[in-house]
Formats: sequence, C-alpha cells, structure tokens
Amino acid sequence: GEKTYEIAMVTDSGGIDDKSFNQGTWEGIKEYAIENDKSYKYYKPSEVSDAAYLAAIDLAVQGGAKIVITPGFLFETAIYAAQTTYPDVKFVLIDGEPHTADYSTYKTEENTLNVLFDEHEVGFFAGYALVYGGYTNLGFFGGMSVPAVQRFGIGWVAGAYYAADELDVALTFTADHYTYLGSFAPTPEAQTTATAWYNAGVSVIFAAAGGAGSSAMLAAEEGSNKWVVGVDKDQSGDSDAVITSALKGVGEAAIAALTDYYDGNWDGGRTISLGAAEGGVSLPADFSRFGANAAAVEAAYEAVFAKVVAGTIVVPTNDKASLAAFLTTLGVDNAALVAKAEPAPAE
Amino acid sequence: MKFKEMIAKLWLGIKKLFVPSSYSAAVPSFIAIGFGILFGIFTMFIIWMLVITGVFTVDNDPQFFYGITLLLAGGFNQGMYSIGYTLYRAAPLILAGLAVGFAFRTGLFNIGAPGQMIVGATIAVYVGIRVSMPAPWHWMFALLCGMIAGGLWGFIVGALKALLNVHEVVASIMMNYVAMYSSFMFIKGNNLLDGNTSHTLGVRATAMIPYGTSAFFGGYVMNIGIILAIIAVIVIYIVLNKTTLGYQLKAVGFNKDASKYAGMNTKRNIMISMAISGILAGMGGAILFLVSGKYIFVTKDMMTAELMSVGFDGISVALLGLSNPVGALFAGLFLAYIRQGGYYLNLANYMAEMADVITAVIIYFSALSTALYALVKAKKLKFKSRTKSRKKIADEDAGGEV
Amino acid sequence: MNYVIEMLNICKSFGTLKANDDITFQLQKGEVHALVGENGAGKSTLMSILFGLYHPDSGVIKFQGEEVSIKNPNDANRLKIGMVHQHFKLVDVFTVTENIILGMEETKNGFLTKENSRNRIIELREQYKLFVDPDAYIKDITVGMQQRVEILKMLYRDADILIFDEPTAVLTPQEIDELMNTIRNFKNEGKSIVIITHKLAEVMAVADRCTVLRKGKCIGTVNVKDVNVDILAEMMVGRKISFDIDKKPARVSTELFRTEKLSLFNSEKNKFDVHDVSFSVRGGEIVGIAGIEGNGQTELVNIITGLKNLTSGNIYFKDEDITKKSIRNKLELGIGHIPEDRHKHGLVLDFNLSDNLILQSYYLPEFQKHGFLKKNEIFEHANDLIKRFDIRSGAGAVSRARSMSGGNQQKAIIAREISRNPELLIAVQPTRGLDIGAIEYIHEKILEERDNGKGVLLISLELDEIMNLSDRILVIYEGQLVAELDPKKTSFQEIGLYMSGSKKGVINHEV
Amino acid sequence: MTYSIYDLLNSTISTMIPLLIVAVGAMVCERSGVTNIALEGIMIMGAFVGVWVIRAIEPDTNMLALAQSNWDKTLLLFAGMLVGGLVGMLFSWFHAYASISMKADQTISATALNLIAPALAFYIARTVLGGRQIFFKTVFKMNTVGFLADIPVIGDIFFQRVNSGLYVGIVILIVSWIFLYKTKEGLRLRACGENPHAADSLGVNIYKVRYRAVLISGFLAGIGGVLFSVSTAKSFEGTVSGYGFLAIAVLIFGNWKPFRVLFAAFFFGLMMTVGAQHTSIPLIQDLNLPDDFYTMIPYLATLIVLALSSRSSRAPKAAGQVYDQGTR
Ligand SMILES: Nc1ncnc2c1ncn2[C@@H]1O[C@H](COP(=O)(O)OP(=O)(O)OP(=O)(O)O)[C@@H](O)[C@H]1O
Ligand SMILES: Nc1ncnc2c1ncn2[C@@H]1O[C@H](COP(=O)(O)OP(=O)(O)OP(=O)(O)O)[C@@H](O)[C@H]1O
Ligand SMILES: [Mg+2]
Ligand SMILES: [Mg+2]
Repeated sequence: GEKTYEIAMVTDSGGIDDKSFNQGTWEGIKEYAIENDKSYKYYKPSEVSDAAYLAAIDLAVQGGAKIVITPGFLFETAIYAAQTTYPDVKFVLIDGEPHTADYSTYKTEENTLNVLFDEHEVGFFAGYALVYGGYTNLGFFGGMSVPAVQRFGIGWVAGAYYAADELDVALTFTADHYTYLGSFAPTPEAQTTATAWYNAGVSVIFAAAGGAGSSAMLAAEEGSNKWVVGVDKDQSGDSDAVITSALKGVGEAAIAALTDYYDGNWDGGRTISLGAAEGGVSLPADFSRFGANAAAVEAAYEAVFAKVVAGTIVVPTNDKASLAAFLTTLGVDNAALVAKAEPAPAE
Repeated sequence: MKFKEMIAKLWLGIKKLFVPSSYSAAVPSFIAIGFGILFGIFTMFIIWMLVITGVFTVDNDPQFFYGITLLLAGGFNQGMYSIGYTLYRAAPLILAGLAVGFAFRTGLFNIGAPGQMIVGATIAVYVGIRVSMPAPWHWMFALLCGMIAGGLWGFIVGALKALLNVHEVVASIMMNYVAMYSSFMFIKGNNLLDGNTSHTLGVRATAMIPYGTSAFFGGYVMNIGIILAIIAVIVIYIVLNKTTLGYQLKAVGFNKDASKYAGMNTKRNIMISMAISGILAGMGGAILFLVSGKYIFVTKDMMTAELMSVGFDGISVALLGLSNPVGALFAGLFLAYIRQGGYYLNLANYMAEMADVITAVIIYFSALSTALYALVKAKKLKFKSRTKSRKKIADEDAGGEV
Repeated sequence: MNYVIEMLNICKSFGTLKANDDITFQLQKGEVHALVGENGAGKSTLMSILFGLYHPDSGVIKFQGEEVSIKNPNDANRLKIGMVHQHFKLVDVFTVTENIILGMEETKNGFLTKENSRNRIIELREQYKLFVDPDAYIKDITVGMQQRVEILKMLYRDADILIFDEPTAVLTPQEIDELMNTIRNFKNEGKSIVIITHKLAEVMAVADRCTVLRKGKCIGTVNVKDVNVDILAEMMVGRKISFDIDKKPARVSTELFRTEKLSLFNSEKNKFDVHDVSFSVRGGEIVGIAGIEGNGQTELVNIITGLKNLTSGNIYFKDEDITKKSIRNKLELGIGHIPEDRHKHGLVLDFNLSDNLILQSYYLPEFQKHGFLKKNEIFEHANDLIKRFDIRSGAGAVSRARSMSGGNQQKAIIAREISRNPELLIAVQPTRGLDIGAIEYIHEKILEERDNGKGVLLISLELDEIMNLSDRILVIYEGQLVAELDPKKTSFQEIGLYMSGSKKGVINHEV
Repeated sequence: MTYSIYDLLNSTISTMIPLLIVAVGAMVCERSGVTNIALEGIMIMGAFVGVWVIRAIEPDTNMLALAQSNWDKTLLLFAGMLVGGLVGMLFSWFHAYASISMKADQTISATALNLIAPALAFYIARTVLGGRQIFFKTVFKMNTVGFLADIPVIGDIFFQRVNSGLYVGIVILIVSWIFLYKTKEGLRLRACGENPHAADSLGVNIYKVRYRAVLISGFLAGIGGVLFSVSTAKSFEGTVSGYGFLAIAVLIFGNWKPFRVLFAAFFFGLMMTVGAQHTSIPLIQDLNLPDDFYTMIPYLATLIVLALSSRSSRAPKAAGQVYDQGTR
C-alpha cells in the first residue's frame, strides 16, 4: 500500500549524502520530523532537467507532501511552475529564487519561501581568522563557478586581506592559487593540484567544493602544517587537517521554515537572506586547531563578527567590482586574483 | 490495388522482422531479462527482510510488494504521462545503442559514443542559442550540426585507426575526455554560459525539437525524439541490410583482408563506419539537449552523469539489442522503461539505482544466455539425431528379419 | 595380433553430422599405417580422438590390450602418443625451443630453464636429421622447418606412436623423400606410425597397411602389398578415378601480362622477399610457378594483385602499365585471383554464400541500383553458380560460408572468379588440402579457362599440380626466378633441385 | 618552500602507481587471451571494500595521522589492499566464469560488471553505511623511509613523501615480468594468448590458465582501486574517475609488454601531473592556456603519442577470442 509523507525534499544532481547542502538540508528535515513526529521523505529526480524536477515535485505531492523543500538554484524554474500548479503546497527554495527559464519574470507566490545565504560573510570570517592565526599564504578551491561558491571565495579573499591590513602582515594570494575544479567529487587531479600548491608554499586552501575538498584534505595531511577550510558543515571530523569550516545553516533554515509552517506562522511570498546577523553563517565554536593562537583567533573572530553584524564592515558579494573596490580601500591591487574570483560573465 | 499489395508486403516484412528468425535470436535476451528482474526482486526482498528484522535501520522502511508493482509497471506507472516520459528518455538511449551497435556490426568497438554525444550536444546547443532561424528549420539545423560534429569526432577515431593503426578503444577513451574538456572550453569561449549558473543558456524555442501532442502525453516531456530515433533505426537497418554501403562496411568488419582482396577501400570504410556511428551518437546528444529546461553543465561530474553515462549506456543497449538496429530500438525502450520503474521505486523507499543493478544483471545474463541457449540447442539436436539413428537401426533390423 | 592401439566402434558426431560412425582402427606395433579418405571423411577427427582432443560419443580405446580413457593430450602423452596436426599448432612469436618444451618445461628453483631442453633438442635434431635452429622464431622459418618442429615436439616427448596428419601437403619432393626416410627410421626403431594423406603414392611408398574411411564410415583395412593405387582410390570415393588429365595442346595467343624487375624489400628482415622478377603470361597458356613455401610466392602474388605495395618494378597488362592501379582497377581490367588462403582472403566467412559470390562485383549495375542491392538478382546469380559449379552446402545460397566444407568453399571461390570472366586468372594453391575428387574437378575448370584462351598463372607447392597443368614452369627460390622449364622435358628431381637452391640458373627474360 | 622537479616526479609517481598496477593485471589477463574491460568495475568493488576495511580497523586516533609510524601505515595499507585485491578477484570471477566457462562474449560480461559495481557499491554503502562516502583517517604517505631518504636524488624521488604502494607497484611489475618470461606458467600463459590450440594440444589446460589470469587481474585491479582511493582523497565515494578505462589505454599504449606499460603509465602520470600542477611549472604556465586545456593535456598527449607510435602495435593474437576446442 502507499504511504504518504508530509515533508518532502527533492534533491538536485547530488544525493542526500553529498556532504553539502543536500545533506545539510536533509539532516535538518530529519531532525525536525523525528522530534515532531512528522513523516518525511526525499525524492530523486530521474535526470537533471526542469521537467524532471517538476516531475519529482509532482511525485512528492502525489505522495502526500504538504511542504516541499528543494535545495539548490537548479530548482528555480521548476518551482516557478510548481508554485502555481500546487497552490496548497508550500515550497522552500534554498539558494535560489523562482523565475522563468529565460529570466524574464521573477515571481514568488505566497506558498513559496526563498532562502539565500550570505556565503561571502562566512568566507570573510574564515579568511580573517586564518590570517589572524598566522597563515599568510592562501588558496581557494571552488567546486564550480556558481554564485554561492563565488561568494565564498570573494569573502575569503576580502577577509584575508582585511586581516593582513589590520595586522600589517604581507599576504600571499596569487591568482594561480584560485581555481574552480569543475567537480564536487574527489579526483586525482584535485589532489595533485593541492599537493603542488602546498609544495609551492600555500598553507591553507579553502575548499568550497563538496566532496572534492576531501582531495585537498589528503594533500594537506601529507604535508606538514598545511590546512584546509571546510565548507557548509563542520568538517573537522572528516580530517585532522580541517582547521575550521565555513558553516552555512541550511539545516537550521529548513528547521525554521518547517517550524513556522507547522506552528501556523508560514510567511511566504518572499526571499530571506541569512547572514551573520541572522545566524545563518558562522565559523564553528572550536578553534583548537589554531594551536597556540586559538584564543586570540577566537577573540578576533568574535570582534569582526560583531562588526559585520553591525554593518561596520560591508563584505563584498559576488561580483568582481565590489571585491576590487573593497581591496582598493585596503590599498591592495591584485587584479589577476579578482578576475579569477568571478570568471567570464555571460552575455 | 497496388496499395493493398504494398500493405501486404509491408506486413510480411514486419512479420519476417519479428517472428521466426529474429524471435529466436532474441530468446536469450528475454531469458536474461527474466533473470535480471528476478534478481532485482530478490535483492529488494533481501533488503526488505534485513530492514524488517532490524539488521539495518533506514529513514523510511521499504515496501516490498508495492515496490514490485512499481518496478514492473515501469513506464506505465503514471499512465500516458509516464509513457511519454519513457519514450522521451528512450530516444537518446536508442541512438547511443544504435551508434555502438552499428560500429559492432562493422567490426569496431566504439567506446567513444560518450564523447561523440558530448560534441553533438555542445554544437547543437551552440546553434540553438546563437543562430536565429524560423522554427522547423532551426531545430533541424541544430540537430544536423550536432550530427556532423559527432560524426567528425567518430571520424577522427576511425582515421587514427585506419591510417595510423591506433587501437580504437584507446583512441575513443582519450577522445571522450578531450571531448569533455573541449566542450567546456567551447562553451566558455563562446560565452554560452548562463551567467548565474555553471550551465549553458537554454536553447531558443525555435531550436527545441517539437514536443508532441500536449493533451495526449500530458504535454510536457514527450517530444518527437523517439520518432527521430525510430527513423534512424529504419535508416540504419536499410543501410546495413539493403545497400552496397552496408555490404561493404559489414564485409570490412567481418574480414578486412578479404575486403581488401575484393578491391574495397578498407581504410575509407573504417572511417565511414566510425563517422556514421559518431553521427548517430551526436544525434543522440543533440536530441537530449534540444529540449526546454535542459542545459549542459561545464563540470566534470555533471557532464559525466548527464552525457557520458548515456554514451556508455549505449554499449548496454547495443549488447542487449544484439547489435541489431531493431534490437537497439527495443533494448533502448526497455532500458528507459526499467529506469522509469526505478525512479518510481522512490515511492516505495527503494533507491532508483535498483534499475542499474537490474540492467547490469540482465546484461550479464544475456552474455551467459547466448551460451546457454546454444547449449540447449546443441543438446536438442544431438538428441534428435540420436533418436533418428536409433530409428534407422530399428528399421534396418526389421528389414533384416524379412 | 600385437596391437599397440585399438580403437573399437568409435562414434563421434558434431551436431547432426556423424564424423565417425562406428569406426574400428587397429595399429600394430612397429608398422606404418596409412589412413586415407576424402575430405571430411573423418580422418582428423578419429586421430584427434586418439590424441585426446575430442571425446568419442561411444566406443573403446585400448592401449596394449588394456582399455584406457584419453581425456586430454596429457593422457595421450602419457601413453607416448604424439601427433603432428594438419594445421600446425605452433606459437608464432615463440622460438623453436619454446614451442617444443611448452607443456613439458624444465624448471630450476621455480624458474624456467631452457638449457637442458635445448641440448636435448639438438641431440634429437642430429639423431633424426631434422635440421632446425632451436633459437629461431617460428614466424621466421619455413613451413618445412615448422613441420620438423612439430615432429621434434613428438620426439621430445618420447612418443612411440606417431600420428602424422597430412604431413606432405606443404613439402618439396626432396623434403617428402626425407620425411619418408625419417618415417622409415622411426619404424626401424620400433615406433608405430599413423599417416594421414591424400597422396596414394605415398601410401604405396611407405605404408604397411592402410585403412580407408568414407563419409565417417570405415570401408576397410588392407595390406598395402596387396593393392594398388586404383583400388585404393576406388575404396575412397566409391567410384573409379582417372588420374590422367585430358590435356589438349595449348593454343597460345599474344602476350597478356608481363612483369618487369618486380622487387619487394622487407625492411624487417632486411632482405628482398621478391627480387627482380620478370616473366610474362600469354593467352591460352598456363604458367606455373614452383617453389618451396616461403620463397616469395605469396609476396609476388600480393604485389601483382595490389595487396601489397612493391618496392620497384613494373607490371603490364595488355601493354598497359598497371603497376600503380588499385586492386579494384585491376579486377575490373580482367584479372581474377584465387587466393592462397581461402579463409583469410577468399571469403567473408560470416556472409552467406550469395553475398560471397558478389564480393568483387556488388557495386556493378548488375547487382545494385542507386546504392541499393538487388537482392533477387544476387540470389539468382548465386543459384546459377551453385548449379554450374556444383557447390554443395546445407542451405544453398543462404548458407553461411563458415558452415561449408573446405572443398565447397574453394569451389565457391573458383566459381566466383571464373564467372567474372577474367582474362588472366591467378590461381594460388587452388587445391590445397582438397581430396582427389575435388582436385580433379578444379583442375578441369582451370584447363577449361586456358582452352578458352585465357592466361593462367598457377602458383602451387604441389609439384604434381604444376607438372600436370602447366605449359611452362618457372621456379622461384629466395624471391628470384631461377629456372624456366618445359614440363615435358623436365623431371621432378630437376625441379626439386632448383626449388631447394641446389641448382641455380639465371634466366634472362627478354620479353 | 618552492616547487621542484622532485615534487613533479613525486606526484607523477603517486598518480601512476595505481594505473600501473591495474594495467599490469590487465596485461597478464590479455596475454592469456581474455580481454578485460571490466577493470573499472573491479577497481570500484575492490576500493569500496578495501577502504571500508581500512576504516574499520584503523586506530581512531585524533592525533594528526602523521604521528603513526611508517610500519603501522604500511600494515594497514597492506591489509586494505589485500582485502581489496581479494574482493576484486572474487568479482572478476564472474567475468572469468562467463567468458571462459560459458564462452560468452567478453565485452558483454565485462560491461555488465562495470555497470553493476558502482550501483552495488552505492546501494550497499547507502543501506549499510548510511551514506556513500567512507572517510578514513590514516595518511598513508610516509615522510621518509629510513636512511634511504638521505640518498641524493633517488632518495628525494623514491624514499620521501611516498606511500608503500609505490614499492608494491614496482614489485608487482618485476614479478609480472619474471612470471611472464621466466616461469613455465608464464610461457604457458603467453601461449594461451597467442595460440590456444597449440597450448591445448600440448596438454596445457587453457581454462585453468585463463581463469588464473583473470583472477590475477581482478586481484591487481582491486589493489589498484584501494591505492587509487588512498592517494586521491580522504574518502571513497563510489568512483575511480575512469582509471579502469585509462588502465586499458595504458596497456595498449604499452603494447602489452611490462616495461613499456611502465613507460606508458609514467608518461600518462607525468602528463596528468603537468596538467594538474601547471600553475607551479613556469614554462607551462606561461603558455597561459585555459584551465580546461591543461586538464586535457594527458588525454591529448597520449592520443598524439599513440598516433605516432601505434604502427607496430600488436595485441596478443587470441585476445578477445573465445576458446572452443571444437573450432579450428
Ligand atoms: N569441430 C567440428 N565441429 C563440427 N564439425 C566438425 C568439426 N570437426 C570436424 N567436423 C566435421 O567432421 C567431418 C570429419 O572431419 P575431419 O576433419 O575428420 O575430416 P578429414 O577426413 O580429416 O578431412 P580432410 O581430408 O579435409 O582433413 C567433416 O565433415 C567435418 O565437417
Ligand atoms: N566450429 C565448427 N562448427 C561447425 N561446423 C564446423 C566447425 N568447424 C568445421 N565445421 C565443419 O567442418 C567442415 C569443414 O571441414 P574441414 O575444415 O575439415 O574442411 P577442410 O576440407 O579440411 O578445409 P580446410 O582445408 O580449410 O581445413 C564443414 O562442413 C563444417 O560444417
Ligand atoms: Mg581439413
Ligand atoms: Mg583432416
């Protein structure tokens, strides 16, 4: 017989164990559902296409879904259609906003809630903390060049230079050590590249690349005093070389949306942006891997966190221009690096 | 009158195609399919038992019986809607299978279908985005360009083999990767990326291959890809079996030396063969992406998952279809059907990968069953001949008495 | 009677075909026993059973009076049975020594050692005068030498019962004589020998007794002293066979074909495979090229037909220079070619008979229109040839070539070539491995072509064939033509001397 | 710290070793007359279980993994490789059974294995482990190998920052060479791949020889899978990135001969490293090509080298052909 499931998640190309936002979202949903005794389930579309996403949403709705959570910007077009097809179902779109395929119309119905994150802020904290901890030769691995990942990278660069400026130390961050891997899975290429970077003197790589970060972790552990900054979740458990992680509260966001919905406080038809101020992004509380500097780094992080929340520091977002401007105010000129941060805009 | 004759002839042809000879050739495939599905059901049962007995705990318990019905109902689960979807998914599979099968028939192992699909898709999408043309011509042109690109990619492998003796398997494997990274460069170099994502822009509406009668198939996913695939099947069937070109290509495939002896240009034939195979794969790639809401991603993972894998599926389809064009048609449909069933397994809390396990088992058993079938056949014949000779001896004995 | 081997009531079927049907074969100690019969009579099958390659469906094998079961060649080796196979079973890329020791290798501390084995081989070589270089690679030595390797294989295994399956098909008269002597030596040492052959003269020369098979059945065993060739032939085929070819005098017309200083350099071996070969063929004559296998015949034909590119020289056909023409061009001009290897070049074994019969002409308007094959015409064409050339196969025009017997495969090729009506027919080994009935038929057809005014270039390793058919004989040795002889005025011995390089003439060809 | 030629060679070695081991296995297999395009699948199965076992038995230390002694790491890695190898062997048995005993088409059965391995690994991992990744803690690279590390040049390349897989790879290569050319089993195996009828008529058991060869290749592919995983990331994710197919390419590129295979693997590994480390190699970086082009280098370079060198390539004559006593 068929069972029904009230809370549904539809995954995008990755699975629920992608060590990234799919997994984070799923864990949030599970936590809420188990606590509140709700039925929950995920659906995997048959392929990556708007039609298949829509079909999977259909399936979820037929399976009894009252609220559908979809992590990833890939769902933007599908949700745009689904929100009108199923006015009685609630949609939570993480990392995106519904629009038509050609971007001509953006529309968020009452039954849809969009959740964005200020990844640049947590990237900034990470960069700041690392330089503060004495690491001044940095690199960046992005899984692919999409807005969320770009924001991580831009924040990382900005935070590092900001700290270097504050401490008045020289920072090494060449454009050669900033790359988009084009893969969220570990590959020999990623491992080899990371090894080469570490050999060339890089001491920390921020791996905003899902599972591919695992390749960087291996390279770091093989070196000495080499580190990786994890992403999305606290990855310190995955490797001893993960010095800290850029947390992104997808699970918390899912829980918040579910709580609102079940408590009758659904407030859709809008986009919320979760940054430092909202508790959407942060570094984990444990700074022990900074060794002797741990306390100092923690203190500095808390200070700069407050400044960002207060708006005293405005972290550049995902465009080259704002990063360039930010660096200029610090008296830094690293045009090559800036160009790498947000490659080739279309059209 | 004449029309009637034609119909009669056509009917006869169809009968000849499916009934006695093809049927018996397909028997091993049916045996294999039976085994594969049984194996799948068995696995599902085991998982169910393990969960029920508490050996494993999962988020949602699998529902065994419901799962079986979903699996078997495959592409029929959501009626017309899922039939349409199945046909839509089958088209590229059929074409990939046709590409690999065609090459097999001409003695070549085209493990390069993935790469040919990639370039076919990339070029078709390029034309679909950048060229402005009225509706029917635009998609046709895009499709054609994709086919040419795929053909060219296949041709390179053929030329390397024919002229420089490079083993087509290695060349194909390398060309797959070259295709992938070239495609990335091409897409980025031509600014085809959709700025906010890491995939291409959508193709223009005029470049989308027509999606079929909306009401009938629920209107969204069904497109004429399947019809194009069937046309390709027919064309390839005719080329292989009715034309001098097919005759030559097969001759070279079966026996290169004899073909050379008979005055055929074996090198050219190898190149043509690979080019045709590439054209088919390129067509598959183009059909896969000249679709609304479908984009090429410039990441290794996605390219592998979305395009490369379909090319590799082509090998399965070709093998299951016995390297026969009509076989590829049915094998492609079957694979899409079972995958669709796998997708619906979601509902019964089994993973969709079940379909892949089943497919793999089917392929394995189809390898075995050809042998099993031959064995059975041989045994039967032996038995027959023995009874015959026994009868003969008996007759002779009888004659002796008289 | 003292039998070393008795094979009693042996039956063996392949599918519906009864290859051996209740055959009884008894081998005495120290005798030479010939086994004869047409193609497909079941000779090789019977001996393969004795050697453990096939398993009989029923029947008993006794070794020195005791029933044994021979499940594989190892069992046969243990019983000291050795076999030289019709199709040599050698590994091309191995050395002679490696081929001989395979399966019986010596090791020291787990590693292969060849030294002792090599010495043993040299000993055997001296003892039996079977000269081969133990370190040469099989791919580099002649077929005659390969056969010696096969024989050495048996001797190395101390075989007492030696089976030879058509050992003389590929040898020169001198080599055949040597082999016969070797066989007699074996006999004198007390070894028992089975020899399968199509050449009845050899049976008469060397055998003590002879068993005749026909269509899987045993016709009988006779003492060779008590019979003659004609009786044996009749036992084999079931009818009288005439060994004399009815050959009319040649009516030679003008020159059809000429080669000038053809050469082919083999860069791998750093020598000429074909060196300065000049000769001509006129209409209405058969020019035979005699030679031991591996002396450039294959290469010569390959460069004439275009399968290989030549190094230098010119080829003229009806005074036109066709050196650079493509294979298809040459075929269209009127050159027919019965290839040496019917499986490699002659047929597409996975095509059916009708498709094989249009291998060179499928693209002609006769068989296609707008690129579409005319199935009906192709079928009719096949049926026509099947009738005219008496090609027998299970399913007629649609039988797969692979399923046809060697003789019928050869007939199909000959039918195809002759039906194309070529002016020059190049026939290479047209009757290799065929039985006397088939040979008779093919020889008739070749003579018919000549009598129709066509030129025939016949290349054969069988001296009989060359002598019986040719109007002129050229002898090739190490890639060069060393003699031109008139078959009426020469002898087997003389040709043999030229073939083996013992005698060397220079022929000046001013054509 | 600056990038040096040692870094380049070092990375090359860690890239090439899994490839080499798998290709050597494939070589043994094909030299016996059985083609094996199932390597990808076999690697995945081997890596999956091998890494799983490593995870299960490694000490769950929270210290930097580097603190473990070389000896511990080596033992652990060998345990993983052994299990991976055995699993690969077991898995390859299906290929052997189908293609040798059942005389099935070798492409078909191998394709089936390639299909089933990732699906199965995925399925089992999800159901049993609750996720498809298996993270492990140990870093297998050894910083220095005793006094050997101090030897100039050689020490830098072979005895520093390497994992014990390197030595395994080299040992396997040498053993395979000795096996093929210096033992009677090797002679028989090669005979089976060239002319099985000849071998058969001399009492060599073709089936046994081929079974053994397929199982050896399965064993080596399993080992290769484990080595690949431990030198690629800190986790196994159900994929070996197409290395099984690349190993076939290396085998063909290496012309089915041990030391040429070594060269081919080295060449490919070097190109791969050059492509991945281009930013550190001034000469190459100065070309300023798109990143994707650098990634493409190994494939393109191999293709070019093959085009220049394939004229004389020669596969074992009987490779890929079903052996049937009945046929001649
Ligand atoms: N492996 C096989 N499978 C099927 N049929 C076979 C096989 N081997 C032999 N035969 C058939 O058995 C019959 C006897 O074959 P065999 O090779 O013993 O003949 P033969 O007397 O040696 O002929 P030849 O003079 O041509 O060598 C032939 O008709 C052949 O078609
Ligand atoms: N593998 C096989 N399967 C079925 N039939 C076979 C097989 N091998 C041989 N035959 C049968 O063997 C016969 C051919 O016999 P055989 O090969 O002995 O001929 P031949 O005259 O000796 O030719 P050749 O000189 O090429 O050996 C055919 O009738 C064919 O049916
Ligand atoms: Mg024969
Ligand atoms: Mg015979």
